[in-house]
Amino acid sequence: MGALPELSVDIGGLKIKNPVIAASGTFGYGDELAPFYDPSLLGAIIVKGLSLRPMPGNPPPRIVETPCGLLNAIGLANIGIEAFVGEKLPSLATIKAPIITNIYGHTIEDYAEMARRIEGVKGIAAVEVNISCPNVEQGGMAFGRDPDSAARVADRVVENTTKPVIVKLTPNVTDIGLIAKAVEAAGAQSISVTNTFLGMAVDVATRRPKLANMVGGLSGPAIKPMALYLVHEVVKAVRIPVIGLGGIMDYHDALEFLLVGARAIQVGTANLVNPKAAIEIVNGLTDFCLREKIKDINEIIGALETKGEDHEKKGDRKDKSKANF
Amino acid sequence: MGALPELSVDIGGLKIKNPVIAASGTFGYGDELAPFYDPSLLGAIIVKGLSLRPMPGNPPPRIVETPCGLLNAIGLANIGIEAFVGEKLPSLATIKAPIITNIYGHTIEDYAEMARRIEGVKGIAAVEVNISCPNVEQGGMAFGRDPDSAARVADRVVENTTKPVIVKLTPNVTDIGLIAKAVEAAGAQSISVTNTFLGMAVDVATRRPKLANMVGGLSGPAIKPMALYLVHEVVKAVRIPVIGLGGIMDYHDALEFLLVGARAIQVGTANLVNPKAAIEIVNGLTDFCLREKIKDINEIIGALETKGEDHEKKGDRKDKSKANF
Amino acid sequence: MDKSRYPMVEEVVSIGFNREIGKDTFLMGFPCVALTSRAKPGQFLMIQVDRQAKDPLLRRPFSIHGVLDSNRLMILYKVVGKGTALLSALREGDTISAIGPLGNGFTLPGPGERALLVAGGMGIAPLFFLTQVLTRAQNHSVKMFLGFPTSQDVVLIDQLKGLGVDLSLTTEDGSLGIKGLVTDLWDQTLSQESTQKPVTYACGPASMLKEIAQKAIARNLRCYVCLEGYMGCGLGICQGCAAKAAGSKDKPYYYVCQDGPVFSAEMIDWEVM
Amino acid sequence: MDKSRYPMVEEVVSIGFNREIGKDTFLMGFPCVALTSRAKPGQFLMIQVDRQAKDPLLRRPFSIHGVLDSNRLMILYKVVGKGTALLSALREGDTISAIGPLGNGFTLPGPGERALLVAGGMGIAPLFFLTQVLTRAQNHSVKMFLGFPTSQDVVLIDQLKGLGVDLSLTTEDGSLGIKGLVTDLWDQTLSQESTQKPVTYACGPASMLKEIAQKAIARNLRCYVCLEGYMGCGLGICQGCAAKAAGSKDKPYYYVCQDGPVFSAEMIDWEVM
Ligand SMILES: Cc1cc2nc3c(=O)[nH]c(=O)nc-3n(C[C@H](O)[C@H](O)[C@H](O)COP(=O)(O)OP(=O)(O)OC[C@H]3O[C@@H](n4cnc5c(N)ncnc54)[C@H](O)[C@@H]3O)c2cc1C
Ligand SMILES: Cc1cc2nc3c(=O)[nH]c(=O)nc-3n(C[C@H](O)[C@H](O)[C@H](O)COP(=O)(O)OP(=O)(O)OC[C@H]3O[C@@H](n4cnc5c(N)ncnc54)[C@H](O)[C@@H]3O)c2cc1C
Ligand SMILES: Cc1cc2nc3c(=O)[nH]c(=O)nc-3n(C[C@H](O)[C@H](O)[C@H](O)COP(=O)(O)O)c2cc1C
Ligand SMILES: Cc1cc2nc3c(=O)[nH]c(=O)nc-3n(C[C@H](O)[C@H](O)[C@H](O)COP(=O)(O)O)c2cc1C
Ligand code: FES
Ligand code: FES
Repeated sequence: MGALPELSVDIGGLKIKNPVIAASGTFGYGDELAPFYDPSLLGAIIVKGLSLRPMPGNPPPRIVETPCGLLNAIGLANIGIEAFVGEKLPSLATIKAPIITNIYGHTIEDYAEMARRIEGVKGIAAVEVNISCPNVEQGGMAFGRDPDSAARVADRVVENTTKPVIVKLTPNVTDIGLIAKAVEAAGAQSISVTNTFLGMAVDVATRRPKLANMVGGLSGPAIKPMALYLVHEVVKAVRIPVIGLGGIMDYHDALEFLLVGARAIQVGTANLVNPKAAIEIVNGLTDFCLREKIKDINEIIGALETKGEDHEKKGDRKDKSKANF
Repeated sequence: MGALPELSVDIGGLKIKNPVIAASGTFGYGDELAPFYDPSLLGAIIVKGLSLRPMPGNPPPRIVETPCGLLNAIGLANIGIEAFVGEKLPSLATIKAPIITNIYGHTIEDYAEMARRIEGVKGIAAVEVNISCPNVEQGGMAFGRDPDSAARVADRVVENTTKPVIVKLTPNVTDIGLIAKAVEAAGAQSISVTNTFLGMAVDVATRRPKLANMVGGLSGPAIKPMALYLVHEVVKAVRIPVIGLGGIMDYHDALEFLLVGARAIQVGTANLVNPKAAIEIVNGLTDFCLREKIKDINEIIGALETKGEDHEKKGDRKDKSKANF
Repeated sequence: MDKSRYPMVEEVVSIGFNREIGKDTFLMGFPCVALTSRAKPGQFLMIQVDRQAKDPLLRRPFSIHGVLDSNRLMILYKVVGKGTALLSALREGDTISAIGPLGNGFTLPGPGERALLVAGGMGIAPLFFLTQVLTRAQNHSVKMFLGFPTSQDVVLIDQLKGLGVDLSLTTEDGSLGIKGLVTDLWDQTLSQESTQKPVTYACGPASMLKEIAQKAIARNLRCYVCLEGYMGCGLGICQGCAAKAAGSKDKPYYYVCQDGPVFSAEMIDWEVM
Repeated sequence: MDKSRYPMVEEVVSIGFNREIGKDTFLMGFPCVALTSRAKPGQFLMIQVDRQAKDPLLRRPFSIHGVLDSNRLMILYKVVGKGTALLSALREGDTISAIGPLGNGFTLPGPGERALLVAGGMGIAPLFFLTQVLTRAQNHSVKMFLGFPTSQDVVLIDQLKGLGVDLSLTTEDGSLGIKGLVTDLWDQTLSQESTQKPVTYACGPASMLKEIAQKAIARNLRCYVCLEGYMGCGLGICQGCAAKAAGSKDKPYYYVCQDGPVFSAEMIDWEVM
């Protein structure tokens, strides 16, 4: 057998030993899946979204299954940053993978304050900023759906921490490239794409929304083609590393995201269905590299072949009037 | 057995005998599925998207299956409005369901010209305007992704025809309510929601996009929760009738859209999988009304129960800072 | 985290039998020492029919229904949707993936204590296992109330009688056993047995649990309910399975998969159930 | 539309047999008079395993492989992905939904004309049916070239011999029959048989069809190819199955499901295949 392939990647100031990261909200506070495998083996772990104060979350039902998808309206329930740092973090010290906190707020100042609270804390390797939350100061539209407010959040977080800042985008926008550029300009070290898609489901028998919150966020295999497209768009738009996610269930899905240019990937919903999903992806990528004689996973990143895919189209390329689909 | 329920609905100047419409691009030029059932039994039929000149469409592969979804980049291949009116339309005369043409263009003037060409044509009951196409005069972003250009298209079509105008929105926007309002103000008689979601897929073995066109539009059950959410948003935003579509496979799915307020529904991808899908939905709705003793399908439309769904949440409603999910 | 509290495993098991024993009601058994040796009444499994399939996407939760010969486990389930329909089509030798045992399980009654078991419909699934354990221990007085909609739905009477449990059967339409609701029968028994302080174990539809819990609280009786909840993971990582906690505690919601599925009646805010 | 050109039906059929006859290669047979009575060689079916399932979403196209006793139809398929894997798991008595017969089918050779059939791998599926028809008609001279990657993949030799067809077998690794490519053998035969003007019928991988078509065109020989294409519907409504037409005609693309799947070699733009 040959030497093990190099799997480490750099996601903007944070070097991780492999490109597989547990996604926020689908991996608990970090060690819940320890009975199944050692979480130290992952590239990094992003814990569930934290806010300044504890949040109760939404009433049930909070989740409903849809075709190949999961619609959730958890309501970002969490114990608050203080309890996390005081009670949970110490018990995560034995985990050898970097712990990344995912933070959210309802005002720009909430985000800045969260960044300050985290700044001094040992054991937190980076900050992922969830900007899919309603901006209460400006009518309740999510921060991440407007380039200006997205940039302002990014700016204030970057200003208040020396830790690497990952901004996590929402897909529910007209032009994700614009948002990505704004966030990059504001100083984010990397961008993760994508959070969940807005959706709802109706119970015909009761004539009620299936989620108590009515609207939820769609994740899982159903969204994979859309997430992949958005990652591709963001990779084209910015120079900072992009972390891809959305519907990744196995190493094969992960490779699709790496090929379009994601520097690393996150595993979300898959953890719920298959508690070993993330580690199986690490192993799958290792085997794939061995099989394909790829020495370094970075050879794969952005290696999508788009040129010469068909001869007859070359001429069309210039013609903007070509209908897309 | 009781009397048959009233299924007819009014979709903005066009009364149709039941709310089930065949969606553009998934029902050919109107009679291809005639070997399976009499298309006259449908509420209406929307033929494949037509342009001023014949369009060859994209090179293959044009379609690829994704989890519970279909990604297509047909490229709006069509024989052009002239050949349609001259060659296809006469043979559709025996169909007793209203024939609706779906039109698209690459400049605002294309749309206006299409409307003029259709205006005098007998046998065309209404016009559905596809605004998911690139606007070549303004950088190639789809008309439907900007309220102004969407409104201008709608305005010019309405100006040039006396037939009812349905504007079909794209879901790939930040705030679909804004686009819907703009289109309503421009004089559209109704709105259909939604066209396909942007997506892509990668063949890991060849490292190429699975579609020759790289990017395609996602349809089918995977998108249903998102389509339902968008329909709900548009119903809240406008007063004109809304026609819902996206992933409807059976009468149960259709009822979800009617409950959130769609006046009628369209069946797209389902026709490809089950050629009898649309007629089975008509029959399913009939049986449902009989079973539930609903005399008129309009009783269902918008009948979603959202009040009192849970006691504890009432207080929260005012609190905009509540995280959604 | 105290890993020993969650000695859960994921196992691909080969089905021993999968029989329809009542209308749309199936009993499935499979050998799995790892699961069987750890299982306690009230705990559950998260089951997936096809590890590759993406639709249905989520695992489905099923109570552990009982053990056979210390290495085989049973589940009892009703076909209500696509996941259970897929399960019901499986034959001997087909495989499923099961994660478990999950959840806390029932707190057993103290020695000599009287236990009233109230099962509505598929609520019998975990209570059968509890009955197995209690009757084997032989130092409790156990009475079971079993309710079904109609005679067609009734299952497991012989097996329960075989365990030697004192059994009262009700059907809503009176087509078998006593006509009426199982909750009424339980209530009457409580009134008659006023000298004793029994502990109640209930599993069934939410409306039934609510009535029992509220009455037990009112009578100041110990009562454990086994709750359902729409579960995303069963593992405590998604926070999907929330149940509102009573009072304004630190913990506004319990998570059924981790804090339950068995709760002491007074822990839950029954107003919103 | 001329409905008589498309006398297609959708039928739920009950599987008679479903046997693995070669590596990952299955032969399935089912009775269906409506389909069998209409079927012509080169036509295909769109098959769905479970009418309720949403994943896989689309039907899968399979050539009609042959008829048995005038009321049973066969398909021959290779397991390459999830749709074919689901198909392979079906047992006698399970049902599938089939739409057909679809497409144009082969134009048969004229009386006395010599037919060369070239099958690469699963390309044998429609050509077996063509062989059935041609050998039954007894007024054609038929020679078949059959190529597989290795001996493990080889199927149907006995059945083809049973039809009395003149057969040449190649494997790429030489593990059975002649070592080499089926196209080379066909090419050599053409060179040797230079006095005759045979008509070629080819089905197999795109690269093989391209080589045969281009050589047949160069030699000015009649040649029919049976194309594949990623199909959304098989019914002519989605325009998914485009194949570039040769020349700059009215019709820039053919639709494999409607205009094909059988095309005369010169109709297709082989440059882009
Ligand atoms: C801890 C626990 C133990 C259970 N034990 C049993 C048991 O022993 N026997 C048994 O028959 N049933 C049991 N259930 C219920 C069982 O999980 C559901 O009936 C099953 O998940 C339905 O799956 P489906 O795909 O057939 O139905 P679906 O088509 O998914 O839905 C049908 C109905 O089932 C409900 N449902 C679907 N998924 C879930 C879920 N993940 N959690 C809860 N409800 C759901 C839906 O709300 C819907 O009303 C238990 C549930 C829980 C939470
Ligand atoms: C007219 C026609 C006749 C055919 N006849 C036969 C036959 O007789 N025997 C046989 O074994 N195969 C035949 N095929 C190919 C067969 O349809 C595919 O192998 C099958 O659809 C793969 O499905 P899957 O779900 O197992 O694979 P997937 O997991 O979907 O994909 C595996 C591979 O199959 C290709 N594929 C998937 N779906 C289609 C589709 N709808 N059309 C074409 N290619 C597809 C994919 O591009 C991929 O490379 C035929 C194809 C066509 C178009
Ligand atoms: C149950 C659940 C909870 C989630 N909670 C969070 C969260 O707290 N913060 C966040 O940024 N994203 C959250 N997400 C979004 C995921 O991290 C991820 O972006 C999304 O699910 C798409 O990836 P997937 O398809 O792999 O799940 C949550 C998703 C799910 C399903
Ligand atoms: C193969 C295919 C072709 C389509 N062609 C058109 C078109 O020409 N014009 C248009 O407005 N929409 C077109 N659509 C979009 C559908 O009409 C519909 O909006 C979309 O597929 C969502 O509905 P569904 O999930 O029911 O398919 C097409 C969709 C598919 C799958
Ligand atoms: S089901 Fe996921 S936390 Fe309970
Ligand atoms: S497969 Fe749909 S048109 Fe041919």
